[in-house]
Amino acid sequence: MFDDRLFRPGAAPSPEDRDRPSVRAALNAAMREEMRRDPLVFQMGEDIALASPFGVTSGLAAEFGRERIRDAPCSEVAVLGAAVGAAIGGMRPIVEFQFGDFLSVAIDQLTHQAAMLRYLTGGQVKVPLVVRLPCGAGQGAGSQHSQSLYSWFVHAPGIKVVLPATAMDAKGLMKTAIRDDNPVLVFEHKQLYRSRWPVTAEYADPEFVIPFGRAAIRRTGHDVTVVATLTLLHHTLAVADALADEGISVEVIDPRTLVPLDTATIVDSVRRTGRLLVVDEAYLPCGIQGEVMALVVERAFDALKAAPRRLGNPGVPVPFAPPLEAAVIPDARRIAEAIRALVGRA
Amino acid sequence: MFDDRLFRPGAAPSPEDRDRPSVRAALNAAMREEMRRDPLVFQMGEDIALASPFGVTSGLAAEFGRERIRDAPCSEVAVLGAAVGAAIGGMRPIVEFQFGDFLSVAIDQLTHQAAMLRYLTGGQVKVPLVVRLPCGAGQGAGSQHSQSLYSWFVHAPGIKVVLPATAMDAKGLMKTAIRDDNPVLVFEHKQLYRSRWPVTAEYADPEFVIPFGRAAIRRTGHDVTVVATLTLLHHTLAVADALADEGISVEVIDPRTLVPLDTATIVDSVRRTGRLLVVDEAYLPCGIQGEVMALVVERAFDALKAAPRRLGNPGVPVPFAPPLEAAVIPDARRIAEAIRALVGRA
Amino acid sequence: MTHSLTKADVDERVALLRTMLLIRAVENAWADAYFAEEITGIPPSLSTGQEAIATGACAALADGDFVFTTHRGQAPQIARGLEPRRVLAELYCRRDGYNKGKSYHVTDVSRGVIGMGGVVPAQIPVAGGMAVAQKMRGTDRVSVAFFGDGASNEGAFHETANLAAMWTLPLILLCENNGYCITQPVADAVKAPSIASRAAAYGLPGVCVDGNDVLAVREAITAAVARARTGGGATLVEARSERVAGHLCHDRQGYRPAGEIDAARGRCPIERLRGALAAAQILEADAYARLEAEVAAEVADAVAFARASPFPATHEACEDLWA
Amino acid sequence: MTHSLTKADVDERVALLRTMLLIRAVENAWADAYFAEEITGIPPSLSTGQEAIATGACAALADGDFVFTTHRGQAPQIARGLEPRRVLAELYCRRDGYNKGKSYHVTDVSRGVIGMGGVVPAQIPVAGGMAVAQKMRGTDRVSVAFFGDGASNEGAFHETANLAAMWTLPLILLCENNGYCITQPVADAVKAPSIASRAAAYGLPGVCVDGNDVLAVREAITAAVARARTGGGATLVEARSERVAGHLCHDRQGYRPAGEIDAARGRCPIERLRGALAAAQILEADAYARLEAEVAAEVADAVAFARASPFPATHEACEDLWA
Ligand SMILES: Cc1ncc(C[n+]2csc(CCOP(=O)(O)OP(=O)(O)O)c2C)c(N)n1
Ligand SMILES: Cc1ncc(C[n+]2csc(CCOP(=O)(O)OP(=O)(O)O)c2C)c(N)n1
Ligand SMILES: [Mg+2]
Ligand SMILES: [Mg+2]
Repeated sequence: MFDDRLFRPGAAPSPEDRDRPSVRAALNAAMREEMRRDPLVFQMGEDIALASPFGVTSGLAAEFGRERIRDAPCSEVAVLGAAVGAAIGGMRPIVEFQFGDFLSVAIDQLTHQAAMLRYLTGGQVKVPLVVRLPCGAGQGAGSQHSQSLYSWFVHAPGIKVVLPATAMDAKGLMKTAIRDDNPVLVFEHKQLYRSRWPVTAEYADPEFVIPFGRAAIRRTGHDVTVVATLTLLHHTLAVADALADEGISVEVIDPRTLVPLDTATIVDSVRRTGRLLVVDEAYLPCGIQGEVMALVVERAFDALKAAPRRLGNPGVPVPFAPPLEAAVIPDARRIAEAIRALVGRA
Repeated sequence: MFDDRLFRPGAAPSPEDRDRPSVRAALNAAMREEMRRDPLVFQMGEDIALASPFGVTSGLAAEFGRERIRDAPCSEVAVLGAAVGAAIGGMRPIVEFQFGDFLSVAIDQLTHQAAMLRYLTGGQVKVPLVVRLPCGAGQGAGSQHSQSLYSWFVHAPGIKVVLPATAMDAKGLMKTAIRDDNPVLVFEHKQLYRSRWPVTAEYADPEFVIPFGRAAIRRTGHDVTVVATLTLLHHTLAVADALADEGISVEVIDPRTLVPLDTATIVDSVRRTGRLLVVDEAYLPCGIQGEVMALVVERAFDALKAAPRRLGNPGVPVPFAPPLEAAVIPDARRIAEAIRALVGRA
Repeated sequence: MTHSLTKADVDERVALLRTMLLIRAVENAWADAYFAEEITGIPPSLSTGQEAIATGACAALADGDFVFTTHRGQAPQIARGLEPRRVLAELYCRRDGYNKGKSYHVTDVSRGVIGMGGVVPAQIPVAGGMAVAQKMRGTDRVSVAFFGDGASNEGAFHETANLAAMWTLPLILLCENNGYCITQPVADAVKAPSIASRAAAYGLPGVCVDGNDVLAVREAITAAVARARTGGGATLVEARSERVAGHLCHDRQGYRPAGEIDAARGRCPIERLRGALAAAQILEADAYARLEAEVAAEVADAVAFARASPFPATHEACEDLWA
Repeated sequence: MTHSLTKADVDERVALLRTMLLIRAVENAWADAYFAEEITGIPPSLSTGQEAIATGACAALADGDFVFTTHRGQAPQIARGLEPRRVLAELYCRRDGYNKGKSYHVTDVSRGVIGMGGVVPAQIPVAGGMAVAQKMRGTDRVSVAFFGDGASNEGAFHETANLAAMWTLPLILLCENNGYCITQPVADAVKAPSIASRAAAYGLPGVCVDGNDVLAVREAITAAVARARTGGGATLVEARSERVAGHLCHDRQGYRPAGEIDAARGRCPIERLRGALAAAQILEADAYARLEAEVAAEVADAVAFARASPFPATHEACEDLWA
């Protein structure tokens, strides 16, 4: 289902993939359309013009030129800060980090400047800014190239956080991100870049956008609610299919944006199922998994039939060795086990 | 009880304060003793030698010289990185940030280098490193000088996190931090620096240390367990006194270290009381409060008589204006209300 | 001794003097409020003795240009023409302050002032980004990053200077070298002969100017602005002055050599221009006294305004975060 | 043509040549493993054409000195004498690798090699810190930070160079200028005449050396090391070379001008030293062939060792985090 061969030549699309865009293509299309629509949108990032590492910006420099698709130097603080300043100056910058982990060298510009300047100035400035952060494990890329650090930016105030898991969402959410007047982080899972997904006719409509804060119920069910993101959403859906044969009915919710979070949809679901599992590859301690658990416990305690559960990285760096990497990231087996345990079939 | 006049001349200690050291004095004493004990301990930080902003390092340069108490330039990446390298090279550095918020400019050196190098090298290096981070609101110091960002470092792997709330703990935990062979963050609440606390005879013993990972039950009770940290611990204790008159018996637990966290003590307590409130001034989303809730729900769901609750900053920057600042930080009134609600007396 | 200045030159000099006086008076009022415990929070950071830098620099700017201030930012705010009453109201954390009491990073977008300074070098890259916007939007406007000698040791300075050179940005990197980074003398932390000389590392021009000479500063910034407006790119300007009033105003500066601060006081930029204007018979003692009185009255009014303004309502704590 | 070198000189040159050959062979084996899909993860980053830099630099070092490597870090690992079999085992993510399969940042503390490079400039400040330790502990040992031309635009470089000047650290800032930061030519991002010239911004000496001349590199680093050992402080050395094999080995480098890579290949540092030694009749064709064969055998053995080594056991994923 996924692409764990990111650093290998891509296979030619199979005939049935013709109409199934990849997440990478969807992101590219969203940015292309928005750059056509709005001349204020521009991009900065390392190598985005000539040889975009994961191909997400491929072809954009040819269409929009090197002023609007700016190759940045290895100066992440200056570049992210430049995006903040350009945004205050009326532009709508998009910044790519080659791996989202590298935001670590420039976090102050995000959390203290981009996210706080509007508040600090009593609403005088706005900072429309999209930061694209390739994330996630599964490529053998190691501890500093495989993290999913969105929980940090859910914690810090003033930042929207987007996690697209399909081509439809990648396009619709990216367009909303670009049109949003606030700092928005788009976490793009590297295993999803080349994976392909069915789309509806809307996909081609340049005015098709997906609003933030609306979770998608990817599958309905009545025994357990599983909240899952990015690649693990798809693993969960596969598990849910398999568990149906065991007579376990699983509802699967993709929050799609963590800030704003569609708490209502999740809580409603748990009120119906009485059981919650949260699956994400983020580090567990103070991670998004526990946050969703806490929100549900606060709002639907009376409806709970069992203790909510969570799966994630237990709190170690993502190791390089493939078998070790697999050991720290939730997988189908562990998802199935957790669901079975929730419904008392362990 | 607290010092919200950090930027004003300190009052002379009252007679009854003679034997009640301040948290600042306790931290200073701990560092002095450890620097006497171990010549490898040294410090780097802005202005720590000549005029330490909050006085925590006062007098140390006179005793240990300017090589071991190094005034650093405004170059936080180089300085924190230098601490990592010096630690690998066998030294035991302590780094002060003037306000913990400024760690934002140097996070990569902490989370990706200090915390990961041991792991990445298969255990070949160790990084004994203490980072001192003044934290917390209550001084009218504004959004970029008042945060309590420990939840981020609970999330990121490989970092110990210490929150001393009394002079005893400040001394005992700081000494343990300096002797620990891992990166340790000590979050020092600015309102506690000049507050004074009773101590036992042990305090004066240079071999007195407090192990990490042991929560302190600050007050026993049977109706509600409140987990609280730093200044809010003391507010909670005052509230617990007041609520005792209303017939509500509150158990108050100070975790003291968030990594490692003494989950067992908290869970045991909730198993007895059946109710949990977590109080901390951190931003709530993906904060330590929700993490403690999740840990308890996972382990003691069957024992819960009511939905656990949490108090914290709702997710806005800490405003400068004092009435606004007070509005976003939990206070005694809100703690009391939450406890009453938990026991059904709201 | 008389002079051969045009009326416009004379007016301009008097205006520069007035601006410096106003900066000093506003800042003193702020410090008074702190010492009288009318205000709380981080103590005021004053530009006493450094007023010529912001005054000269902002005199070289026009509408649509932007300045990004530091923690020592009141001087450029006043020099850009912000109203003292709303500046002080903000410093009092009141509802009628420029930022509605939300922060002391006084901002007035309409006058091209973005208040920053919570994190030492953070305004430098942001100013660079404003220059990116000014350039991409086809304007000839410029952006000015104020920063201190201490900040020149931060990575953000290096990266931004380099980016400005790469992208030929209309940016002025204005280093206010006041001799100290809190307690650290600049010579302890900068082993290069000057901060201006760091410009060469980026292929940028760097100039050093006497920061106590308001006309010299105005000249240097005018040249940098002209270069930026005509597509010539960024300039690093180091304006040398001395910090008089301490890092923050409660700082007793026991770490400074005896006599240093008094000597610095003796090089007061206000006194210098006043003396020159008096010597040239442009502004005699009585006219100067009138100017001082005018400024004092304006600031007294501003203080009254700030005091009378209410604190924001508590529900405002959760407003203004999202656009 | 013969020569007038001492036996020691001759031996040293042959040893330098052998080291460069070994680096090239180990790296080629690594790339082969990638192309054969024996290994996964981020594709190998090769130092092809740049072998003289690490070889010359490490020849100037002694026991107790430390080097901090980059993402292009195999050359200094081999040049410091690490065993190819354990280096390759690590690159295969195997249990017998130096880091027990935990990462490709190959480290051998006992030989003074700290593998870094996940985050471009991060090793520079850490190397500075090792120099702090070396100095505070009263040793005369030095620390070497390897970094690229691209990394010289990072704030961490600026801050560390400045700190090294302030504290007179025994640090060598060794910039491997290979002409590119991934797709970005160095001239696009560095508008100063050289990276070495940036040293002046910190009050440090800066030298530029032909990075394809192993003896010149060894000389320049020897001078910097001598200065550092005797308390003279840090030096910035820019070693100029060219990247031949792409940023990572799957990089087809379509963004480079035609002929550039071939021309770079023609300036191969191995070929250069081999040619010089042949011309001076120090190392004739058959001796060279023996050397090559020896190296090939060593690397073949190393590959076999790496292949035979098991992956770490899954429980090891949670080990080695805490000391
Ligand atoms: C990243 C960061 N580090 C440290 C501080 C604390 N700090 C506030 S002002 C200041 C001094 C800066 O010195 P300089 O740039 O020379 O400006 P000056 O105060 O002299 O105007 C420092 C270190 C901060 N605000 N941010
Ligand atoms: C902070 C950070 N930004 C970006 C990257 C991605 N990256 C990896 S290697 C590299 C190129 C660095 O160029 P240079 O320093 O010249 O070294 P070279 O690859 O040429 O040896 C980049 C940008 C990174 N690892 N870390
Ligand atoms: Mg200064
Ligand atoms: Mg390079």
